[in-house]
Parts: sequence; structure tokens; C-alpha cells
Amino acid sequence: MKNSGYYSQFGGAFIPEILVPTFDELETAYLEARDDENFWKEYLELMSTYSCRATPITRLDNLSAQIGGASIYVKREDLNHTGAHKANNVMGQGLLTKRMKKTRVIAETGAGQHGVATATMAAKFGFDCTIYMGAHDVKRQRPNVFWMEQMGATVVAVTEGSQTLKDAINEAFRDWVTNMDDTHYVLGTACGPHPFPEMVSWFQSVIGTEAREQMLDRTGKLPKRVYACVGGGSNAMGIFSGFFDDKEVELVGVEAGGRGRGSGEHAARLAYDDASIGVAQGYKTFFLQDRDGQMQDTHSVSAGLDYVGVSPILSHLHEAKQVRFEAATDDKVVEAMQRTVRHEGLIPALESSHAFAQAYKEAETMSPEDDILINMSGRADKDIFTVADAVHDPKWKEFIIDKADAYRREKHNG
Amino acid sequence: MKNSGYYSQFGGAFIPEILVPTFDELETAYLEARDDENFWKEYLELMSTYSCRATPITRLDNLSAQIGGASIYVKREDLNHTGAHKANNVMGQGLLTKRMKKTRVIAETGAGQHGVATATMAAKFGFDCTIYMGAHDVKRQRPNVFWMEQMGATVVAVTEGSQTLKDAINEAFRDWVTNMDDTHYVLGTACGPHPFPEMVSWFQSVIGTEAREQMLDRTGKLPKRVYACVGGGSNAMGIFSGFFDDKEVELVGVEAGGRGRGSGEHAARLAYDDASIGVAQGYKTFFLQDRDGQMQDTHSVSAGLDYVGVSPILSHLHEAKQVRFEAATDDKVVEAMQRTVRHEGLIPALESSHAFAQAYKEAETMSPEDDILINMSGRADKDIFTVADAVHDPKWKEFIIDKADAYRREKHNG
Amino acid sequence: MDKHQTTLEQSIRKAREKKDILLMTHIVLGYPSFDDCLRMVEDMVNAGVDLMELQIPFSEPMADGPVILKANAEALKAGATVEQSFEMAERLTKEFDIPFLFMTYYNILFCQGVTEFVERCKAIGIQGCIVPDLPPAEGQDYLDAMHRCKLAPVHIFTPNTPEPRMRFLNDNSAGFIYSVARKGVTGKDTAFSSELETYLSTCKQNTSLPLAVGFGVKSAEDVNFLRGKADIAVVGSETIRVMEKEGVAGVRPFIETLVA
Amino acid sequence: MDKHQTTLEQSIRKAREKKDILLMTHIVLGYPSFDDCLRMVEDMVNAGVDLMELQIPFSEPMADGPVILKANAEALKAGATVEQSFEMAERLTKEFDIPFLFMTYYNILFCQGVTEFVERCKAIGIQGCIVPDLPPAEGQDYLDAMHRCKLAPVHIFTPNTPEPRMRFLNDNSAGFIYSVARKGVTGKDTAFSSELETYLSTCKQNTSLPLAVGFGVKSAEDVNFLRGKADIAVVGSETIRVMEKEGVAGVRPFIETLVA
Ligand SMILES: Cc1ncc(COP(=O)(O)O)c(C=O)c1O
Ligand SMILES: Cc1ncc(COP(=O)(O)O)c(C=O)c1O
Repeated sequence: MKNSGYYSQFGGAFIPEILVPTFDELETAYLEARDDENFWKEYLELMSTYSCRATPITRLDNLSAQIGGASIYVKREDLNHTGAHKANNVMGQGLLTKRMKKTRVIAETGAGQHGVATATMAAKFGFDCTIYMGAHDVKRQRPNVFWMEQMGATVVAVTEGSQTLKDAINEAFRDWVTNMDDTHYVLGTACGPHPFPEMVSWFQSVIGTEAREQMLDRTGKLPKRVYACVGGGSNAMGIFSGFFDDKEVELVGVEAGGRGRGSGEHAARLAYDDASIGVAQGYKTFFLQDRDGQMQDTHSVSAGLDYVGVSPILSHLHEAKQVRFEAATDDKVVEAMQRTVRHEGLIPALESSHAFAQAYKEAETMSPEDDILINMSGRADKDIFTVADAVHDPKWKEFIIDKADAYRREKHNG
Repeated sequence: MKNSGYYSQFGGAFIPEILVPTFDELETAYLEARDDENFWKEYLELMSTYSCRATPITRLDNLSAQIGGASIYVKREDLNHTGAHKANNVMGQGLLTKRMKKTRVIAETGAGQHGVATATMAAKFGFDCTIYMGAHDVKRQRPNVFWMEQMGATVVAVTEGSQTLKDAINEAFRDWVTNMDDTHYVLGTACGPHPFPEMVSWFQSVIGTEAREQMLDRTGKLPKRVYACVGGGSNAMGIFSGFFDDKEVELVGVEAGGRGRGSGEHAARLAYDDASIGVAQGYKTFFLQDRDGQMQDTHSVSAGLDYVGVSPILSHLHEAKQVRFEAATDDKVVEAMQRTVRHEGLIPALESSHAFAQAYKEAETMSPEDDILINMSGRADKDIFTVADAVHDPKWKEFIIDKADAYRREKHNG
Repeated sequence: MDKHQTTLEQSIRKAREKKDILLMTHIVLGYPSFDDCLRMVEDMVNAGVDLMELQIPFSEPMADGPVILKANAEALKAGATVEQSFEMAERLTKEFDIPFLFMTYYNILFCQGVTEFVERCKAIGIQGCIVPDLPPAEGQDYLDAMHRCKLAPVHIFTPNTPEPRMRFLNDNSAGFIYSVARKGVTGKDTAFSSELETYLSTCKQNTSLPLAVGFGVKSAEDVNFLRGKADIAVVGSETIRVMEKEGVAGVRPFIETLVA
Repeated sequence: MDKHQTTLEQSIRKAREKKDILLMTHIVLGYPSFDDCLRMVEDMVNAGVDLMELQIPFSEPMADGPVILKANAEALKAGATVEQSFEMAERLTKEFDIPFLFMTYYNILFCQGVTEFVERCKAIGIQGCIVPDLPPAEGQDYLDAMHRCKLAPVHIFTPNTPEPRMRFLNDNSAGFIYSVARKGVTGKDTAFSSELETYLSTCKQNTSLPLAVGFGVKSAEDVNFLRGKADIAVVGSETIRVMEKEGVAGVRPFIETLVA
């Protein structure tokens, strides 16, 4: 290991010995790629021909007027191929996998978004692909599983632990320690052992680089605040990194407040006081854990933010007060989503809607001269089961019941 | 009416007297907009900030190699906001609606794609919005209905006739003849009375203009053939129009072959011999009708191609032999979709998959020196109910049955 | 179209000598069945109806409201054909001594061949046609054939129609002008107001033909309102509604309340 | 770490004077219950086990396979705490005269405080620790504390470990080297082949410490294979599998077949 990958006290690579050579190889490949101008060129070329980079910036004309405060801009990662910023990371790691001459990729997924992105990348690059997904999430997110399987990926339902994201990560590591020779583990966020946090942030930095330039082009100045939701932290790192050198730009990370502060049912590691520093899943950061260090159950309306840990780089930036952390509760998030759909025709993912909720709240107290920028990390149209449940749509339930009856009859008759 | 809008013998405006002034107004507004350079600029600006125009061209590396014939390129209209080329048309008509100072829009929808696009546009522009959709389609396409309603649109299930697209169109006209003063009817394809065919084609021409330039940039030459699926004909008109002056480029429109030639269950108006010239829904074209002129039931695996008529401009181009028409059958279409998903990570809508099916078939017999271009009019990830049924996924059915049981229990308990 | 006086116009003018206002009713051929149509026409004529629209059902009746729409669909579902409609119309013109018009959509004419269609109308004693989706600009063949056969192509005035266009429509019409009293499709309510009065007088000023007023007429009161302002009151959807509610036998008493 | 000889190493070397190969077994503290653990240890010691790994359960046992994973989860679900694990370990070291090691993940140490954790190990008679997610580069505090307390930090060799790294790991280890016989997590099969022989001889060449070999050992045949090639055969998941299938009472007969 050339560099232990610490950000003040956070980060590191707490990995089983058997993976040490694999991480060495990965770090070397990553560092060489970073040094190789052509790699980034190839990456941008791929993202602009296979996905639609640069993604645009959209101004929320109606809501800016309605709220009557800051002028609100949105970075449109939802327009990426497969519907979220996850595409940036997987395509980058896909190129790296090719560079390392590996032929198989594995990944964990919670919401399913990263699983679909990885399966897509694997189809595009011709890799074999296995996706680990908590059995609980497999149930919640069948549409994503369906598409992963159509892409040729094997989706393994993880029945261990809480059957959600963290268990899928553990399981992916278990696969990797067996198959490291031909397999690359495409970690989905800016977490995990070094070099993942830094490498994933690097691929996602394309968001921030574009956004800064676009805001300057569009408004002639920098936004006053930049909002991003924080699950593992990759979309936040992506957009924030464009503004790290701009001290006047306030960066706001929005975590899953779930049922609220003190409820014990949330996934706010930095905004609330329930988390403490620990080491798990290969890295040191703030975790929602008990005093023994056992990870706790988390809750969020959005599967993609429902995670016990957080990027070590963000933990560092939190302590260094370079990023402010807030949490948005489930009800405010659903409200912000519905408001954005209703008045702007944009469908932010429930994850992204956390950033919208906080931005709307703060915009009110700001001046119309101020611009703010929200990272719309993904679109919700694939999460219709979750969204329909979140807004309690009775017609949706009827539709599902009718559809099920039709399937049942079909079974009977043939 | 300034111009009856005929393309050789096809087209016209067969409209109830009460709409004559409304069509006059629309035609005037449309012609003025066409003459006004700023209008097109504003349109492009909107499409590049709200959607992600220019959409890219992707080369199908794996399938080109696998098929071993022509080099296959894809125009990525699936990356548009709301997931299809329909966005181009609705945003254009939205600007026109604003120009005419109308405050309400109505639209018909079959697959739901145009309904979602229109509802989105209405949310963005702050218009009231009513969407007419055959009751049969409402049932099949509940996810789209859900999003339309979330956007604030009123979705009216049309229980007349065959309860599909053509009936929704009739119903939209019935609304319009009552509310023409404040309402614009956003017709979704290059059909209907003049100036719709021409106007919708104009907005969609952005596809072809971009694509021609992109192909030249990318390959240094023009593609040998360009493929597009044909429902009403708007995406086909859009991409073809970029190549009308290039006599060496062969344009191929692909209709819904359904269960095949002679089956009576298809929607091939130009590729098969079952259609005849008629006048309905306000325009003259080839219709699938009986000898009395009654419209017949059509069938396609894709709701968006399942329509009795076809753009009068395409009927003209068919007769003039400027576009070749083919039909792809349901089974080939599903196969082409699955192949594209599996080997390229792209998820073409079932509609678009018609173009892919025909292109794959023809690519085989072409030389690797030849490039062909497919218009990927939309993505299928929102049509998961249809796609899961088309590929007969048993796990999907189980999931729906389980979900329904959970909803039923919920009802019982509270 | 030069202003020959059609038989239809002559009959209307003659009937008007005896009555303040005439009554035109509407049925959809083949709904609920051809036999029922025959019975209804008989009842209507006996009740005092002066002229009738016979709608040949079409699968896409764009300008019709829910009631007539459904009637079209049901007639087709029961197997009604254009041929049967012609046969029924021929029988009606022979048996009953009032003028009959065809109302249908252009595709029905187009698929029969416009000239053939019009000539057959002539042959079977139909006196005029209303084709709501065929503006004069699209229908030169049709107008020529109607003219040749001395049949009446009836066109429609609406509250949205500018006066120059009214005159243009008048020039292309014969028999009478069908004036719709409000926006929208057939079968919805209209407020019979002074606004309507103004509109009707504008209509009158812009045509030399008798004026029929339709859309929403459903009671003797409505008919009375039109007395002196129009030549013909058109009762469309309401008859079908009554028939659906009370059966074919309910039609005659309903019509009788209107002409009372 | 300078090469002090730990009590653990001494005990192993002494036991090896009497036996070709030693047997190390593994239990997860609190699974299925602390009482059952006590009984199993008793049975194992009586059956002739030479040393034991006591795993303190952790919610994220990344390097463990399904059997041990489940044991961790069940122990936690039943309420097992680190405090209880310490108490049980203390009792075991007092009652049974074989060396005990802790096996657990780094977060357990980290949350207790690494120094406190190690000092408490010392206090209760634990002789060494295996922390599979703590490479020496990340564990200086831990290594220092273990060294100060003269406890054995055991590290792992794998078929993927290059020889220079083996020497580095050896330099940071005490007690013995835990050599895994194949890639993958605990509890999966290994083919005991000549390839394995070559690998084990490489391991031997790169450590001065006794060599334990684990992962996949499940029969007397497997143990015999290791005779002469290693000092300690480690039986991990298989004991738990036997216990789950045959109850706690099945553990002793199983161990007896191994040492027979
Ligand atoms: C749309 C979207 N946004 C955000 C996230 C959270 O991940 P991260 O914090 O790494 O951006 C996810 C994770 O699934 C996601 O799907
Ligand atoms: C994705 C997609 N492609 C194609 C079509 C067919 O329409 P058109 O022929 O107007 O492009 C539709 C219509 O719904 C569609 O949704």
C-alpha cells in the first residue's frame, strides 16, 4: 500500500490480508490512470457518447419565484444514462477494470441504482457481473433487479444481517477475497478502503468541474451555497469538489433525517449526534453504532441514503468545518419531491430530494441576488414502488392488486 | 387557413367548423415562430438546459462486432428528460402556447410517454393540464399515469371505442372544441390536421440536424441507412429530416408488425397491404380501416406504435419512394430489445426496438465499411410492466403478487 | 356554389308558412337497431317532427358528445354497415313525407367514393348532408357533386365563426344553415340567454338560408325561446337520452311535449 | 516488533514436542449461548484440543463465511456484548489449561480503546489476538500495546501474499502465523494438493514462528495431510456446522475423530 489514504483521522484500508495485493494493484492502476492524461480524455469521451455529459444546469424558475428567496439552480445528474450520477463512477471503474485486464466485476447495491449502473457498464464492456443486494432490498426494488438480470448480471440476494446495503457490501468483499484474480469490485460510493473514497470522488468530480463552469457561464458568478444529499457521499464529493477552492461557496451535505433527531430511526451520521467514530467495511469514519461498535439499523425513506457509514473524506470535511451537514426528515423529503415534480416537471430521486428539501428551506431566507445550486443526483421514475408508497397513492395499490389477480389467473389457466 | 398542408394527396385539415379559427390562430403562431430566429434559439436553449440536447450518438461496439456487418450507431433520444423524443415536441409546443397566451394544455396519450412529457411541460410552464388516455391504456400504463398526476395533470380515462390512442385523440378534440379559447391541444405526433404534421416534424427536426453533424464528426461520412420506428411518425420525421437532401442515405421506417403479415393483428399501415387511404382524426392518410371506412383494431407489443393512422408526410414519402417501410414483428422486437440490453447496456423502448430489430437484420448483409444509424426514440425502463410481460419474467409476477398481498393486508388492518 | 334553391330549402320555407318554428330530430342509424330506428322515425313523424338527420355511424365521431358517440359505437358493434344505412334511409324517405338528411363523417363518403355517395343519396331521396369534419376548403368534390345533384350541403355556424367566414360558409351551403348555439360537442347544456340572441341575429344577417339551431335543445321552453329567432330547432342527443331511459315508446310523448 | 518470545509461542513449541500436530478450534462467543460455549470448550479440551480461538461477535464480519457469519449475527441477536465475552473468556482461561486467543474485528478493539482492550486481554489471561481486518500498517497502536503486554498479535499468510510481505507480517507477529490454505472466506472447501504443499513450504521459509493452517479443515484425513507441514491444524466453521447439525453433544465425538 503506497498511501494509507487518510483524511485527518478518517479513512485507511482495513482489509483482510488476502486482499492486500489486490488493493496494491488497484491503487497502482488508479494512480497511473490519474497520471495519464489520455485516461481522463477517454473517460470524458465515453461519458459524452454513452451518457450525456456534460449534464445541464436547470434553473427552477417557478419555485425560485414561489419561494421568493435565492435563485435556485439544479445540476441534472438525473439525465445520465441509467438515471443517476452512479454512471460516472461505474464507467470510470469500468475503464480501470479493462486497464487491469480483469474480466469480471462485482458490486453491492442498496437502492439498486448502483447495481443497474454496474450491470450496464458490464454489458457495455463485456464483463461478467454479479451484484450483491440485501434480500430486503431485492424485495423493495424488484424493477432494478429485473433490469440487472436483463443486462445479464447475476443478482445475489443477501440474506445475512439486516439484509440491506451494508450486508451487501460485506458479501461483495467475501466474493472478492475468493475471486480477486479476475474480478474487480466496483464499490458504489466514496466509502470503503483506500483508494475507493478518493477514486470514486475523482470520477464524480466531473460533476463539480462542469457545474462550476456552467454556473459562471450562466450567472457570471459562483453560487452562494451548494447542496447535495449524502448517502455514502459520492455525489456530494462530486459536486463539492468543484468548489473546494472557492472559500465563499458554502457546501451543504444533507443526510437522511428519517423520522427525525432523537427518533433513533434515521441515517444521519454527521448532522445528528448519534454516530461515533469506528472502523467497519474497511475504513474509519463516523458510524451509527452502539457502544460496543456493533452497527445499528438505520432508516430512511430513500434506500440510497440508508447506510451506517459515510465517506471518510466527508467526515474530515465535517470536522474541518469545510462542509456543513444537515438532515432532512422523510416527510419534508417527500414534500420537496412532490413540490419539484408539480412545479418544475423534474422528478428528483428520493435521495436527491433530501438536498432539495434543505435548499428550499434555506432559499427562503436568502436574497434573490443569491444563487444556490442543488445536485440532482438521480431521477425517481424507476423508484415508482417506493414513491407511490411514500405518497400513499390508492390508485397505484389498486393497479397492483388488479395486476396480481391477472397473473394469478394466468397461472391457473396455463 | 393559409395553407391546407398537403403532401401530394395526403394531409389536410378535416376539422369541425368550430375549430377553424383556432387552427387559423395556431397556424399563424406557428408560421410566425418559424420566421422568428429567436424562437428557435429559445427552443434550443430550453432543450439544452431543461433536457440534455444535443443528445449523443453511441456506437454499438459489441453488437457491430457480433453481427459482423455494418458499423451501428445510435442516436440517443432516450437520454432526453422524461425519456423519449416526445420532449422535443412538447417543449416546442409549450413555447408556442406561451406565445399564444393560452394557459391550459390538453393532450392524448397511448403509451403514456407523450402524456408524461406534456404534463412535465405543463408543470414547467405553469399551465393547467388534462391528459386523455384510453381506459385500456390507463390500466396498462399506470406508472405513467401516476407521474402525470404527480405533475398536477388531470388524467381522463377514455372509455369510448377501443379505449386506446385513437379514442384519446377524439376525446382531446372534443375537449378542444369546448375550450379552444384558453386551451392548446398538444398533439403528440406528426399526424392530425395541418399544421400539426409539419409543426411536430419541425420540432423533432432537431434530432436529424444534430445526428447528421454528429455522424460526420464521428465517422467523416454519412450513414448508409437511417432507421426509425414509426407510430404516428414524429421520431422518424425528426431524424429523417436531417438527411432528406442526402440522396445517398437510405431512410427506413419500421412499423409494428405485431403478429405478422396477414395476421390482421398489427399496426403496419405502409409496410403491409392492409391499409387504405382515408380521412379520420382530421387528416388524410393511410389508415387500417374496413371497406366502409371504419377504423380497425390494431395490435402491437408497444403501445406507442399501436395506431391506425400515420403521418401524412410519411405516406407521401412512401409513395414517392423516398422512405422505405418495413415492419418488425413482436417476437423480433422483444429479441432485439433484450439483445441490446444484454450486450450494450442500452434499454430501448419497445417502440424504438422495432428500429433496432430491422437494423440488426439488415446490418448482417452490409459491409463493415458501412455505417448505419438507429434512432433510439426512448428508453424502456418506465415500461417495466409491459417489458416484464413481454419477456415473461416469473420473478416479476411473484413480486407483484406479493406486493398486492401486502396492500391487501394493509387495507384490512387500517 | 351558386344559389339554386334546393328541394330542401323549398320544403322548409313551405312548412314555415304554417308554423313559427320547425323541429328537426336526429337518430343514429342502427342504434339500438334498424327496426327500432324505423319505429322511432314513425313515432316522430306522427308526433309532428318536420325534418330529420339520419346519422350513418362512424368509428371516430370526433365532433359528437358522449351520447351520440356511444350510439355510433353500439350501432357498429351490432354490425351496422353503410349499405344497411342506405337501405334504411331509402325505406324512410319512401314511407315518410318529410325531408331527411344524412349526417356523417367524411371518411364514410370518401371510402364510398364521394360522387357515388352523393349520387346514391339523390337516388334514394335524401335531400341534404351534414359532414361536420369537412370544411368547404377540403370538400370541393363533395360540393360539386351535391350541386350537380341539387342536394343541400349543410354547413355549420358557431359562436367562434367570424362574419366573413359565415358568409363564405353560406355561399357554400344549401338547404339551411346549422347554427350551433354554443362551443363544444353535441349533447351538452346551453344557457339560452340574450347573448345567444345576439349571436343568432348575427347568424341571420350572414345567411340567406333558413337557420337551424342546435346543441342543447331539450324542452318546449327551449323551443319557444327560438321562436322568431330561428327557423328550425334541432333536438339531437336528448331524444337518444329519452329513448335510452324510457325505451323507444318514450320518444313520441317527449317529442309531443316539444311541439305542443 | 522485535522478536520477543510470547507465552503463546512457548506453549505451542512445548506442546509440539509431544505431538506431530496441534489442533486449534474456534467458537463464536455467545453462540448459540454462553452456557453452550462453556460446554463446548469443556468438551473440546477434554477431546484433546490444544488451543482455541474465541471470536467476539461483530455485526460486520467481513472476512467470515456464511457459517460463522450467521453465528455472529445470532449471538448478537441473543444480546451478546463485548463485556460478556470478556467475562466468559476470563472464566475459560481460568478453568482450562490451554492457550486461548481472541479473534474479532478491529472495531471491537477500537470502540473499547485499543490499549484498554489489549490490557484487559492480558488481565484475563488471553494470550493472543487475531484481527483479520487490521493490517499491520493500520495497527501500530495495537501492535505496540500487544508488545508491551507480551501478547501475541497473530497475522495471516495467504496464497496471494508475496514473500517480502510474508516477512513483513512475520516481523509484526508473535505466537504463530495463521496461514490460510486457500482464497476466500472461512468455511469453504480446499483441495489439499501438492500445490498446497509448495505454498506451505513457502510460508515456513518466511516465518520463524509456528505455522497454523486453516480454512477448510474438516476431517482426520485433512489433519493428517498437514502433519509435518504445519504445527497447528485449525478447525473453524466445521465445528459449528457439526454443533448445528448434531447439537452441542456432537462436538466432542467430532473432535475426537480429528485427533485420533
Ligand atoms: C440517486 C441517488 N442519489 C444519491 C445516492 C447516495 O449515494 P452517494 O451519497 O454516494 O451519492 C444514491 C445511492 O443509491 C442514489 O441512487
Ligand atoms: C419511445 C417512443 N418511440 C416512438 C413512439 C411513436 O411515436 P412517433 O412515431 O410519433 O415517434 C412513441 C409513442 O409513444 C414512443 O413513446
